[in-house]
Amino acid sequence: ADQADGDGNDEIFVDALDSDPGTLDLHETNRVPESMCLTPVHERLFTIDPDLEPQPWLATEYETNDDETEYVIQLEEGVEFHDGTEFNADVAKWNLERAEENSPDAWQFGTLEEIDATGDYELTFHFEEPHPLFPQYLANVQMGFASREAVEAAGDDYGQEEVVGTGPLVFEEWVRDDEIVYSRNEDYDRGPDFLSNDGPINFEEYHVRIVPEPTTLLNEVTVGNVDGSMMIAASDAEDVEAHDNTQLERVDDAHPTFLSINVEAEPTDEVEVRQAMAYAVDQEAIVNAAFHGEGYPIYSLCPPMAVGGLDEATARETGYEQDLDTARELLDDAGWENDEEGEVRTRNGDDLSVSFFAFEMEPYSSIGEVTQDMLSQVGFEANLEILESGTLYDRVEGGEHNLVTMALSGGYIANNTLASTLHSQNYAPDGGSNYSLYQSDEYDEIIDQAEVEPDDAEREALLHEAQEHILEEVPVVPLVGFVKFYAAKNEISVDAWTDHPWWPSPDQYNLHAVDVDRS
Amino acid sequence: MLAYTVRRALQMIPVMLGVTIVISSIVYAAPGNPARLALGDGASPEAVAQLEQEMGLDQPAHIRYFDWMAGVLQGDLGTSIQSGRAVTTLIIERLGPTLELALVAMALTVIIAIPLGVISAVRQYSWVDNTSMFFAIFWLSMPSFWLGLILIYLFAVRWQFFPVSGREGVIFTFTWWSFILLPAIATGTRRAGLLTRLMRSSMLEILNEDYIRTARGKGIGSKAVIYTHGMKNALIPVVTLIGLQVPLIFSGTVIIEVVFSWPGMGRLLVDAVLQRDYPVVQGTILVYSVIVMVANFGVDIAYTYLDPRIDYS
Amino acid sequence: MALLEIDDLHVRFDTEQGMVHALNGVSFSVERDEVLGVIGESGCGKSVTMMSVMGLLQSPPAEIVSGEIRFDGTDLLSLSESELNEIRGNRISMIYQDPMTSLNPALTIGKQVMEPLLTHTDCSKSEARERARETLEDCGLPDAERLLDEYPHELSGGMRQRVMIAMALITEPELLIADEPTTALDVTIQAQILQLFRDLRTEFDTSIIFITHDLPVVSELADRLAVMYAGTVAETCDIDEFFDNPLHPYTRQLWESVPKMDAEKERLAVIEGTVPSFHEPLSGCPFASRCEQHHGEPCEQIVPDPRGVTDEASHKVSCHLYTERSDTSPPWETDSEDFQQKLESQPENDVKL
Amino acid sequence: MSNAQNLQKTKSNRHDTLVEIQELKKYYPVTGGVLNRRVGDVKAVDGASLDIKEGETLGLVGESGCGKSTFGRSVLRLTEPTDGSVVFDGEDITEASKDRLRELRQEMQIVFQDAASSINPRMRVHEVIEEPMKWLTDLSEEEREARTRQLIEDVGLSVDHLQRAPHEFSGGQQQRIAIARALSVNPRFIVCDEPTSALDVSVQAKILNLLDDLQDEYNLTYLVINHDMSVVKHVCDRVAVMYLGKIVEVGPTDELFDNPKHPYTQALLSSVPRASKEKLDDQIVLEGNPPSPEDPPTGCRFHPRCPEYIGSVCEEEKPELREREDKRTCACHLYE
Amino acid sequence: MAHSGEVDTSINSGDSAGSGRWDDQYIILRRLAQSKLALGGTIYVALFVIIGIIAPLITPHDPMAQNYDALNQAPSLAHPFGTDNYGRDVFSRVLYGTRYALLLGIVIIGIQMIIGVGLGLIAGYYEGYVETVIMRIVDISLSIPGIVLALAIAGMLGGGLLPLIVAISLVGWRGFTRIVRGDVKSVIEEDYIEAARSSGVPDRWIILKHILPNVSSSIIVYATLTMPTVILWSAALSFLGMGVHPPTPEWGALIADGRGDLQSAWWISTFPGFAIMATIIAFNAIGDGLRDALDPKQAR
Ligand SMILES: Nc1ncnc2c1ncn2[C@@H]1O[C@H](COP(=O)(O)OP(=O)(O)OP(=O)(O)O)[C@@H](O)[C@H]1O
Ligand SMILES: Nc1ncnc2c1ncn2[C@@H]1O[C@H](COP(=O)(O)OP(=O)(O)OP(=O)(O)O)[C@@H](O)[C@H]1O
Ligand SMILES: [Mg+2]
Ligand SMILES: [Mg+2]
Repeated sequence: ADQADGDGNDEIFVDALDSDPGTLDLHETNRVPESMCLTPVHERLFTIDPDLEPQPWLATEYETNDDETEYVIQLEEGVEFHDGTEFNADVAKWNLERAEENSPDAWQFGTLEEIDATGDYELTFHFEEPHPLFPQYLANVQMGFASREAVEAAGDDYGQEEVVGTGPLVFEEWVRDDEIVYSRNEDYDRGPDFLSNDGPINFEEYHVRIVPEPTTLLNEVTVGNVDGSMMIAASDAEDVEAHDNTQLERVDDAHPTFLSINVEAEPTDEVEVRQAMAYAVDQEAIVNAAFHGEGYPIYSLCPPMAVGGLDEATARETGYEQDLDTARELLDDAGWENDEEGEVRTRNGDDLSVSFFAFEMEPYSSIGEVTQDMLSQVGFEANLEILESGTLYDRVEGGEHNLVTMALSGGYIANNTLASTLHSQNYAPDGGSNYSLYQSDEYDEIIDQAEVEPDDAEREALLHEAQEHILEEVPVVPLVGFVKFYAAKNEISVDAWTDHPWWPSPDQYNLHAVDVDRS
Repeated sequence: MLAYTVRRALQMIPVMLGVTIVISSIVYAAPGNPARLALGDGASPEAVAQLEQEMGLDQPAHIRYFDWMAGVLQGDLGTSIQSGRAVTTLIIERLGPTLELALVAMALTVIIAIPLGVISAVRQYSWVDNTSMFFAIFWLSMPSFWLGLILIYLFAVRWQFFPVSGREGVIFTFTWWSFILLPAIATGTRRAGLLTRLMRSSMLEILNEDYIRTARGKGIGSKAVIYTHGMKNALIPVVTLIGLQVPLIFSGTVIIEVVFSWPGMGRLLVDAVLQRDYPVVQGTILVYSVIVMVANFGVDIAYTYLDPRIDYS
Repeated sequence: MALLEIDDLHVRFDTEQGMVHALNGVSFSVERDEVLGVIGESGCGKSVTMMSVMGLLQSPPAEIVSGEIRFDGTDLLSLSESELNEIRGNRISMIYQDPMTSLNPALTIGKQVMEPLLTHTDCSKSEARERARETLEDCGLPDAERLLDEYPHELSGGMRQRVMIAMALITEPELLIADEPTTALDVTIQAQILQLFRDLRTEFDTSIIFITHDLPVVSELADRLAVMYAGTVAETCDIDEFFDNPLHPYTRQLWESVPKMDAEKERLAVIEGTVPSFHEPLSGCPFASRCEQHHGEPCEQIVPDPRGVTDEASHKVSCHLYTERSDTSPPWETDSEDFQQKLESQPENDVKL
Repeated sequence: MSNAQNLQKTKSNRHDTLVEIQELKKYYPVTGGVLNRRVGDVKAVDGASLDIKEGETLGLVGESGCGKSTFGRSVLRLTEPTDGSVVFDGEDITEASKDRLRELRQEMQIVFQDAASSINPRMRVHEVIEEPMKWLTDLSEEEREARTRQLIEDVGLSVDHLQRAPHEFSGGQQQRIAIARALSVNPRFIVCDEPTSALDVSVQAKILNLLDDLQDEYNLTYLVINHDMSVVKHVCDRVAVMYLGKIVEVGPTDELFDNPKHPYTQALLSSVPRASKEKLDDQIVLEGNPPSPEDPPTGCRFHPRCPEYIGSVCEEEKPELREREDKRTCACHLYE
Repeated sequence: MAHSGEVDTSINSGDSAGSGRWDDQYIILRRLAQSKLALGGTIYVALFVIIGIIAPLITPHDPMAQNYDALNQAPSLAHPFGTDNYGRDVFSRVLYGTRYALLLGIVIIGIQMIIGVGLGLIAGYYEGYVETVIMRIVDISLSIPGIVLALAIAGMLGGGLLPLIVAISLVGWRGFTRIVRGDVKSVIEEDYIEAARSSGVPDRWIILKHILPNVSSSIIVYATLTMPTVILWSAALSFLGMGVHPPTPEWGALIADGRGDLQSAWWISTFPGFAIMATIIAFNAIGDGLRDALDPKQAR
């Protein structure tokens, strides 16, 4: 990969992923590896600026009616796909309809009634109910645009042999399990204003290597052929940082890990028991033990950086920090007693024992171990089972657990986080992701309302209310927020790539800021 | 001869059928819901049910098997649940690198092991013998993935003689060699250890045969005895031994492909197993089995040419 | 000078179970143009002796402790491997015990038969092939031309043995050692091979050592006999002497125990006891414990001279009965009838192991 | 005679036929072809008939591979005969049920050529000898033990040997153990399949003498298979000669040896070295090798090698084994 | 009667005196002891078994105890093999690993043996379609590369100790079947089987009493030589995340645990790696030694 050097214009930048994408059809997927491979190829109507506000991108401007049930969006003119076809309202409509039909993230269209191409470069969206977050959603790569002609011509091969967008990189080739090759779109000039470089990117080719084995990836990044990667394992971050050849940036991510507590199973159906658990947990210790220090404690499910997240001070105040005595008191009061610290508490001859599942991967298995320890200190007997994910989901859906380690990818938007983890619609035994089996009309109502609340401040208040509600009820115990790592060789200049963590997507580099200078 | 070849080929059919049944049974018996895994978190139960239906997961096992077999007979191994692509295509894309790796590993194994085994046997108890036996046992005992990690660490990270991982370059070019060498060594070393020992003992056995004594009694020099009388006979078991190595080498590539990011079938299989991508698991194992069967077939046929005692007519 | 002289050969094997003293002083000689039959029970050291001559003992475990093997005046034991290679397969050839395993299964008959010729002479391949064909025909193999290109497994046991013989004869050796060449064969085939040996004697003038454990077989062919017992040579004599006037008690008793075709059905004489352990070097006459003429101390404590106690060159025996150590004489020498009687009058309950 | 009177059975008179073998056949399938079908048979025994009289020793001679062992084993139904009948003491054992066969095994035993291989190396000598009694008789453990002690001494070993492992014994001694085992159930009929051919002459003599003694003591009938003519001559009352799966001549030992009728018997006898000063001069040396039993010659099986070949009749007609003029039984067209 | 007179009590000269099976075993042991490698292996394995049993008594630390004050410490007196990412004592974990190696080895090989030997005996003894069916199953199973099958089974079952045992057991029995059947075929040729039949011994007993003991030595040798494979496969599957789960101190899992730290904390995966190697070398040495000892023909 280390080819000719020079002025930086004919360089290759080699990125690395830890698993091969399944498809590069943007409307077929929402997994991280695929998204990472697609973001540089496809542009969207909006992007998120450093203040986390939506900014038009392939759109020029937009209007919405008062209750936010109708959007009229003007499109950029003169944009061409990599295959030379034109980007216009028809193509955009076709793409968005295709996304609504196929995408796993189609829910982001909310109650969309229809899309009208009201002009050559104008789209009108009609919703049944208010959809205030629509522009934010439109910033996701799944809402991007592919050349209709290319999609139709390639048929099933689209996303495998062919990927055609409008973005700064042009898809060239995909060698399975090996690498994906892109070339620079020389004509690109639509980078958002907040970027230092809004023209073509600084290198000639972009390669994404697939390196599944973490150790190998570490070696590749430090001394091998990979120039940079966001896939470095937490345990390797320090090594990268310490290595002479490499640099490492850390950025907090909104992506939370937490414990889901089954509110239906004994004894965790008692709120006191759940609260005692929350008091027993020491988030800092988990960060150290399970994340190699590469994470940050969270006290609400939605960390402060998420849209609608609760600020830390409030969260800590309303919520829980480790306080073993309070935990013990709570349990004592609830009738769960023991003679000595560390012993298992009993009530009417029943042990205070909970079944605790953890995923078989790091950091979850370690979270399990550490938490088990913490719970036992206040008199729980936590029967930890470390399970492979398929088995774990099966058993959790069967409600066999009291406690399970969980994480949520994304998590940037509080509404989503709060809905998917605790809304009764998502009740796990029915196949949803509410693994706390939490069913509260009150909570559901707040979330539903927040979803359609047009006013930003109002909405935020509702979201905060929801978070405080769950801090009281404790169907989950927030644990740790992940940290993103940007690792790169020293010869890569990456000055601005973390300035705006959501550009071009929360999971991606700011490739525009990358400069390769191997001289 | 031809009759034997045909018979031997026909014999593969029931075995092949058996293999498909074994593979399918394992796959169908496995717990976990691939539809769920494919859809990811937050998928609605309806969507899961629908996908299950699309994938035929709601059908009884034997129906699924017959459907699958019907496809297999037409070269269609089904569709990947995760990527939605044809399993046949997925495998074809990765077959090449796996074969490359296996063949190079095999070649290395044979090139190292056979001469070493012969020399060790001929100079039994000499320092050559002792040293090569020491190393044979040493290599034999090393987990290949661990060896792989160590090789990467030493030769790619520490001394940087070779690239760390991946596969690049056109076959047989310098670049290609630089990429394939470490994984091939990691795959082949254990096998080489084994083969050296097997070669040595089979050569020793031959050197103790009466006809070697006869040859020595003719007053032929000892080198000529070994090469004209020993080698031809030693080659016969060697073919078997090499044949026995084939499935082992292919087994070995699976884990090495993961360690070295080699874009082959092993990675496809490992990923598919973890993601419960049934059709891919079924297809990959089937292809591995076909390779093994074809290799064994080749060995049997080669045998008939090598060993005049075998008369298959 | 005799063609081959073996003088007081001692060989032992260092095995896991301890030392095996396989040869404890073997001495005999073969004259030019004579057939020497070597006979003895299984394990008495026949093959080891011949392997020593050929320099084919695997060492370790074998070790030639002492003794000399002189072939045409040169001591074979002092030769280097390459010097030995000049002789074996060329001037001395050997036919091995088992024709089934002694031919290389992977090489054609032709290649194997030609090999000694190509190694020891500088004749061309085609000449060698021609000679091989002739020799095979001489050995009674019709259709030799086709045979040259066949592999050993395609041949029957008798044919393979003929091939072995042809292979040994192709260089027209001065000495041919045949180690039980008929043991593995059927009577009718054995008869064919014996016939062949008789014919070959006239055609090739070569000395033959013919090893067997089958007395009747050797009596068909040999001029002289060497009787081996427990790693020693008990007696060496002309074949006629052997029948008329055997000296060693073992020889005599052996002869009595053989069922004979032309004798009446009768109870067979047996040799009591078993062969002594090979783990200890000899401390007396190896046959002492089983000997009917055993006469005390000298037999048990003094090893009879392996070169033979008598001065007579044509009839040597290794037994104290014929030395001054003996206070008795062998019964048959003084009174042969007496001995016969003694045999016949053996009480029945003695006829046990 | 202290031993096992309770096992004594009523013996029929000497010289009555004990075993009557008729047209016994044993074919082993040969497979081949693309589908590994049965493409032919090794006709190991192909219609052999023989009567064995109570109390006699009948020798069976023939070349290696001619079917002697197969014959012996088929007679005992140790291998299932393909065709033909074996009548033992009036009962057709080829028809016997499994249970009946087991009872019959008490009457018929076998001693093998290779003593070492006929004794399970993992068993003690006493277990070896006791085993048939355990399965074939109702003797109690004590009775079995007593009989074992008796037997071991009968065959010339000592009770000290009972606790030892087989590999501690010499070939001759192992053969004695095997004989003791065969005798343990007090059989009437024993097939001895080359009982001495793995042994040295001096040991062979002892075993032959032992068999002889035991015959008298236990009133045994022997079928002695052997390829060594001199041994057969020495121990047998009558001799049967087998060639390629068929009996070609049967007769009393002396008559057959003095005046063989069948050309094959003649050749066989003349091939045997005499162990005397006179060398064989009138030897009949047969040409060629015995043909394969897979594809035996037509007519008389011996005709391709026969020195007395008398024309197409030999090739076309199978000679019958029957009594000829001078009371001699042979199968040859010469005597038609 | 006549035979009572003289009895020959001498024992064949070639053989050493002594009594039977113990004598055999003595010879085998002596042969084993003579091969230094095999002796070393035996001593190692003996130690290994003892350590496995008494691990709790001799390990300086609780193998599962995390200590956040002593993360990734290099080998020292307190922690002879250093500590891992969670401050656990690598030495204790490696010692405890012997338990898992033993457990896996014994259980898996035990299961393989029960299935494999049973089928092998049946296939070898009964000809005809029983044999054909069994051997076809073996052929089929042999056509699927072992670890590929094991990986699929273990992975699809979700990983963990039990699936690992199931997977490797289901894959490995075929070796026993092949070996045993081959041996049975040759034992059956021996005349003592025929002799047993003519002694009226029922088939079942012939198999158990006459055949099994005579094929047992190759079973033992094969089992010993299978041990390395079982250890390697468990390690490999654990490494791929389809075997024993991380906190369990199984050697393969330990290597997997420390693989990312080869540069910064080499001791985490290096010591378990050496433990695997040493154990495999030991078992190979014993296996070879046993094979040579049990089969003098091979002893060269
Ligand atoms: N390689 C060896 N290791 C140990 N002992 C051996 C070896 N070869 C031969 N012997 C011993 O040497 C003695 C003589 O053996 P040899 O083969 O010469 O006997 P033989 O007379 O040829 O017997 P046979 O008639 O059975 O061929 C035997 O006691 C045998 O045990
Ligand atoms: N189990 C078997 N399967 C196939 N063929 C067999 C089998 N047993 C014997 N034969 C064949 O049957 C023929 C007769 O064999 P058998 O063992 O009865 O001969 P034999 O006269 O006892 O020979 P020997 O004197 O060598 O013991 C031979 O050609 C042999 O190859
Ligand atoms: Mg010999
Ligand atoms: Mg036989």
